[in-house]
Amino acid sequence: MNTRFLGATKILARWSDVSPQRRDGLFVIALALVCFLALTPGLSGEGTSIPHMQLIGLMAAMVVAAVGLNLVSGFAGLISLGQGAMYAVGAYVFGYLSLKGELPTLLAVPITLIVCAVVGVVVALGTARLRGPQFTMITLVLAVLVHKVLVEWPELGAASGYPNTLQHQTGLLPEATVLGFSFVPPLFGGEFASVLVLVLVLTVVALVLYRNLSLSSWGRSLRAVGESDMLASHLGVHVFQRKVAALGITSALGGLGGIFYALLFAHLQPESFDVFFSITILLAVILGGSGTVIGPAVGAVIVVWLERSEVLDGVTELQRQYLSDQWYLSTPGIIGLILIAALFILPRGVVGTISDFAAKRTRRNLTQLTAPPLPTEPLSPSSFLAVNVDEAETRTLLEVAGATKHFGGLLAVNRVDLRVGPGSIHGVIGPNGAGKSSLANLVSGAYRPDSGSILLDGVDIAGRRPDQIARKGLARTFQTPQLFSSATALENVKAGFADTGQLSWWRAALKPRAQYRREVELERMATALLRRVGLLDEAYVLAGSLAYGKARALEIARALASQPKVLILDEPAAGLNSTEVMELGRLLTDLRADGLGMILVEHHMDLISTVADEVTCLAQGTVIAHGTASDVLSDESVMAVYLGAADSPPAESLTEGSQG
Amino acid sequence: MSLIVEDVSSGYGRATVIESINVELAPGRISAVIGSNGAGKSTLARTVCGLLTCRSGSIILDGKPVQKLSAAQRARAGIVMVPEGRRLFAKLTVAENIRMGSYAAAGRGKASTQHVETLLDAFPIIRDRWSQRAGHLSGGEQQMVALTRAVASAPKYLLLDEPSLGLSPKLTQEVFRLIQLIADETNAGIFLIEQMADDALGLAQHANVLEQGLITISGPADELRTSPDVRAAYLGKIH
Amino acid sequence: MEIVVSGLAAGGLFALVAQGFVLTFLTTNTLNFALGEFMVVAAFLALAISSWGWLPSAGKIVFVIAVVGVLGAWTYRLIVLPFSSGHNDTRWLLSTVGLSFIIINMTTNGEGVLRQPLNYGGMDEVVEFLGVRLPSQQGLIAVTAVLVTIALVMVTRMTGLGTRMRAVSEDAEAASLMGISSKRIGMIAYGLAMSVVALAGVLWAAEVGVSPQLGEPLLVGAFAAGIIGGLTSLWGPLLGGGIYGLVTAAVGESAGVMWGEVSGLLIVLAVLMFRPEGLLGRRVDVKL
Amino acid sequence: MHTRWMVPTLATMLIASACGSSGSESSSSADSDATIGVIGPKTGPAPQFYQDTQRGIELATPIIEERYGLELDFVYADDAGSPEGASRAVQKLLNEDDVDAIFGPPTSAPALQIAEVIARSQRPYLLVSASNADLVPTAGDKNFAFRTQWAGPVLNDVNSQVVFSDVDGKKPVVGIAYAADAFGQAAVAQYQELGKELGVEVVGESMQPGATDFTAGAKRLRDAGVNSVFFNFTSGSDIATVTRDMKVVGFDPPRKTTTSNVLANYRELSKPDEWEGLKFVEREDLNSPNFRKVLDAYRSAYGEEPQLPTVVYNVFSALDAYGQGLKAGGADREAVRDAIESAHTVEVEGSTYDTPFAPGDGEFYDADISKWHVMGFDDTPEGNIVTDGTVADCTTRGC
Repeated sequence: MNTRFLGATKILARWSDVSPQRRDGLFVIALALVCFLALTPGLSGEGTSIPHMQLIGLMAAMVVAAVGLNLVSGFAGLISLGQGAMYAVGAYVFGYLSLKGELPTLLAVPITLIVCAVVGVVVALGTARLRGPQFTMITLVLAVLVHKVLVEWPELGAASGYPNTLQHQTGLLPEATVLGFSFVPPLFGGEFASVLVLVLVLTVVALVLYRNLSLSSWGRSLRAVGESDMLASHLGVHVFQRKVAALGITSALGGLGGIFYALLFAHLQPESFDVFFSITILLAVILGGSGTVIGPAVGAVIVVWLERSEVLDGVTELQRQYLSDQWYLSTPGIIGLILIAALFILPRGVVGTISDFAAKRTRRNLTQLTAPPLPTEPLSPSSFLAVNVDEAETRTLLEVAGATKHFGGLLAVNRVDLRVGPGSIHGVIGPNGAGKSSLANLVSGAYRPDSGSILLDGVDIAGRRPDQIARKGLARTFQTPQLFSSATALENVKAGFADTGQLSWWRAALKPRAQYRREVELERMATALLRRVGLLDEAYVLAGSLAYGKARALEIARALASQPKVLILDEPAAGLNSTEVMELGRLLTDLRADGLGMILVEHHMDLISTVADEVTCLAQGTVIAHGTASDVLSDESVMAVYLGAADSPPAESLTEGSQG
Repeated sequence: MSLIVEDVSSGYGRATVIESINVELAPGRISAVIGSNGAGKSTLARTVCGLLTCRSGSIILDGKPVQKLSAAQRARAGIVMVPEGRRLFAKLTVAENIRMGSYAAAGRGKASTQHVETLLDAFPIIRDRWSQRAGHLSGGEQQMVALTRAVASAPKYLLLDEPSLGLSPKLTQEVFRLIQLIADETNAGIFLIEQMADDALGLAQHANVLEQGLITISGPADELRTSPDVRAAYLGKIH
Repeated sequence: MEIVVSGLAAGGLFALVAQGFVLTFLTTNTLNFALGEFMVVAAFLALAISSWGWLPSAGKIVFVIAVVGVLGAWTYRLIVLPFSSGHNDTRWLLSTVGLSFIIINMTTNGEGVLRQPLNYGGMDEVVEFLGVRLPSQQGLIAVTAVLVTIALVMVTRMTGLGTRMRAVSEDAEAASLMGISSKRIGMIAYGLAMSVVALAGVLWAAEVGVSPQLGEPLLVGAFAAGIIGGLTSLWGPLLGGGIYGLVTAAVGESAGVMWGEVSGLLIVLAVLMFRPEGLLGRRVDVKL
Repeated sequence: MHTRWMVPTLATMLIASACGSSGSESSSSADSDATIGVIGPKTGPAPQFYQDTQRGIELATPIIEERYGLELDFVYADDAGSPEGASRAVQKLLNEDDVDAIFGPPTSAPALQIAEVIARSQRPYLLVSASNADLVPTAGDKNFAFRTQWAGPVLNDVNSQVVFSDVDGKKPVVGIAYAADAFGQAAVAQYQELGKELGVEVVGESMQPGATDFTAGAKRLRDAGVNSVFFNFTSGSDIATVTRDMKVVGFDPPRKTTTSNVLANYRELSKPDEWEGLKFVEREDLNSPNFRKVLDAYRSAYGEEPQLPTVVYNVFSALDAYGQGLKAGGADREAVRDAIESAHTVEVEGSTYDTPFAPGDGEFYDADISKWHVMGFDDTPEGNIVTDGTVADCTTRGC
């Protein structure tokens, strides 16, 4: 058994030894090779090869549409049933431009892509705030609308298709021409269907750009959005803008698929682009591995092959022979069955499942083999912490004054003052429902305060969005660690860097030299951070399989990656065993030494009293005690709210609603 | 006849919050589980009533192991919990909320209705709110309705998770009076899971102190009341 | 006047089908995208048993409703429940779409697409109502929609089952502490919902004939009715169906049938964008 | 528990892909004179066209083979009623099966997708069902397409003489209820042109094929004062929807005309009072002895009435024409084409048609439709077909 995987291990190992540039180079070469092999049967141009060429072409079209959809539905978690509609728009716009507009292909293609992107952006502006079913429904309705328009719009030939002899004196679109050389579609025997070359070249380009995009910080930001909008914005991502951009790119790629279709068949019938088609694209994504980088491409190839080849006809025949000649499933039904089956058996899709499997089998070897050249000298803290230690004492990093927040009738945070200096830890304690987390959320921007001011390094951040605040130098962890469980620890840390929120999509896609250097730097810094929190050996372990304590450490590492001035830790010790708590304490004191200011929301009194310089105790949203740990913990009123002695402070309680 | 929790471990996701907990409860008795929050009190409660699955160990209700049953099944079997924060159905009326409780009463309905009557007589305020939406009640009233709802389920054993949460001391006393009444009326055993140690210890006969997911102290309530260790459990040992 | 009456009458059908969406969304936060196909199943079942002379038409319809209801319950148990873990999990959407493919395809292969007349459950007279001519079947369906809605509201308000359903929809965990299994309630909700859909399917099939395409054209309208009215309100479908029926009828008559349908879709878009919870729905606020 | 039944299903599929049996039933044998490819919607929205084309072929082939001493092979391919299906099927027929002639596809969307491909393949292309007018160039020299069903131009004459003819002495207001598909849309465009020529007002109302509500459309026609309405649909069930809703809104114009597509799945879904006064015009008298012979053969072979009698009949004429061509031209497809074009007579079960085609004319039926027949249904629940007489009769003395 294991010997079989040794091979895989070696390959994986080698693969990750290769330098990024060469890795991407190899990827391109591999793609080109595959494409060439795919074309060979048709080089002769014999009529018998036409079905094959059409198959290849359709696969290419589905591949680009599917990888595009993956950005939104796989990474950002917005399930769209509208990709088929974008495909149709692309096909018709391109067809119209090249027949009616008589534009050369080199011009028609980019214009079409832009049109599709614009449509996508417009849709996004209206819908990106929606989540879950609502978003899906809207895309579904849009798909139905587009289909209706295509069936009825006379200018586009309506149901007679575009073009049709009746209106346009021809049933075929003009052949694509680039620089005077014209490309033949795979329709008539006797001639090599040269348009396939054009299609596959564009496919390779699209795939390379898509891959760069999804492996970059930009791609990470989409994954973050998929995890939760809140997490993403705390990582400095402007969620709305990101969703809009993503939908634009998705639509453009969908449109590219449509362009391929027009190039291949030179005639468009609205019936080809119904909702069923949209769903097959989604199926391709899920079957291949929604959220994996290359999975959707694989899924697309499989789905098209299933639909076009006679395999499913074979299945149908088998049913009719052995099950029932009347009640049986043919292609569409079997597709539906596969869809459900895939959800049950391959929840992560073909590629996702395989890679999980491989990762499990080869993790140990990987961590030894593929750890990149780690910085031998321990990276000096200040190189990734923004605070400059020597001038630290002089100023206040975070100053909360009179912060107040109501929920309905409930006063969650009541005129709270709080101050954090550089290189200091401010503990926040208090019984359940005292408003500790609410306070943390006010500071990090998750809630807007009703009143009061919050100054971060002198700048008022009260009421700003979390991503704005994050960029100003505030990072936080969450009560339950929010990690990308299917990504490695290293990837998780990388997601923490400011690039996630700031790298532009086109830079990510084109990936200039500088970007390679930046990636290397990120890798270096991420590794250093992992070492700092003691996770170096787990660098290539999937975050999902980390022990709880380590997961928390990882989240702290990710928070540090954004080079914060202030770090908010929300119950970091919860669920940790005593030794883990000790380690946590050590880490916090180290960070303090680096000049980092921290708010430590915690129940674990031992931890508080060991590390906190100042402690504030909240009850019913109000500050009831403030001072050094020992002062606060021996304060009568504090004891009262914890132990419930008779003379606890008058707490406003007859408010409606519950705080559960 | 007793509810036995036999070295139970449980937690969320990959986190183990409580480990090898052993507690026992006899009918008609009140046993307090105290400890600062984050110590794992709610986790214990949710594990016993079935909202969380036991990682290991067993829960034995009157001789029958129930750790495999779902929360709903356990409720019908007689393990009833009043969750943290009451969790009334805000859009349902007080009456409907209490009727909801009675669905779990299964065969034991008769007795429970009488008990409910007694509670309502003792705390007429609930009757006054009878047909109002539970969402419009104050915290204290909600807690009382929640307790009544639990009694309507004819519990053999009752788990109360932080009944004093968010209540003023005065109201807390009220609620605890109600709990006492329930203990006397229905011969149910009560796990009183509380942060307010002094109040809880005043009510309970027996108590356990939960610290970092472990039971560190266990004994008669009045002994624990005076013990310094209890204070340490809350505010740390370092003074 | 004529437009109003006929529009509302047409809306009645959509309202009835849309109840299938609302009932499941209320209790389980999921939708059955194979709704139209459950109409198809009901219609073919009705056709299959039309030869049972010993059973009066009413009996046959009840039988169909019961059987389809059971199918609905198990649909929830088998392909919805496993794919609706938590708020961000929308895989149920895909599994039910898959189911609809399977049903359409299997019925098409088995029975063909040609419409087959259903010889009971229908009335083919034309009635005058407020001086407007209506097919009595359409009127019947509209009335049924109203009655069913009232009945459902009564059930949820008055009966224990209803209280349970509302409780589960509000806080499934707390409900489980009252000994109520949200799984079973979910199955009941789906059963109920698909029964309503089955009723709509039989009544409509009696008017237009049985075919695998029976549900498809209605789905968009039903969708619209549910979304416009609000998927979290039992009264929603009536309002939504009414509005959708009116608008499509009015626009359809003044600008052409196709534009009628388009206008309906545009309303849905508008509602989804500016009031996703629908006109009568309550906002489901996002928690941290 | 679910995976338990999922796994076997997937397993079956894998097995299937292993043995990957073919989808289209081929019966090519070496010693046949010609292989004819037949494309049609075996599955999909309008299977009746596939079925009756196939059955017509089964009935006509032995006759034709015997008549011309030929042996014909047929390869059937399913286009599933979709453009993709068609473009896949036609490539298979043209390239893998290397067929000598092609039948169909009978429905518009697939036909439109591949019309150009077939036209350029230089093989006789036989159309046996009403498809929209200029779907394929049946005009122009050296066209390979031959249509034995009336289409566009002919339809215009039907209209000018029947639909557009005066209603009680005055120019009519013509209403067209048509399917929102290529067939309907193309037709309605022609009607509107013709309307301009004749100075007749034409109102068009579309309906999605398979839709179940036409009340709005019916009202619009009614309110436009239409008194001569024409139904242009591919399936009778759609016409049933239209006539039902016309009854609902109390719209009963003096003249209701349609095509023989009404015979498919209409009467099952309608009531006598809905088809009262409904007429359809066909070249053939469906009650004529030779047409009856075809129908009887069909009935005895398949134990039911054909959904599309005219399609069956047209297969006979198409095959006869092709048979002649093949006999003359042999393996040379171009020669076959020429022979078909210059065929003197085509015979169908006793009735003969002289010089059906000519250079530049691939249409079997000529434009003079005075000899065509007007038919309707009697008021029995079965709605038996009654022939009112030829168009000429009707225009002179009215029917």
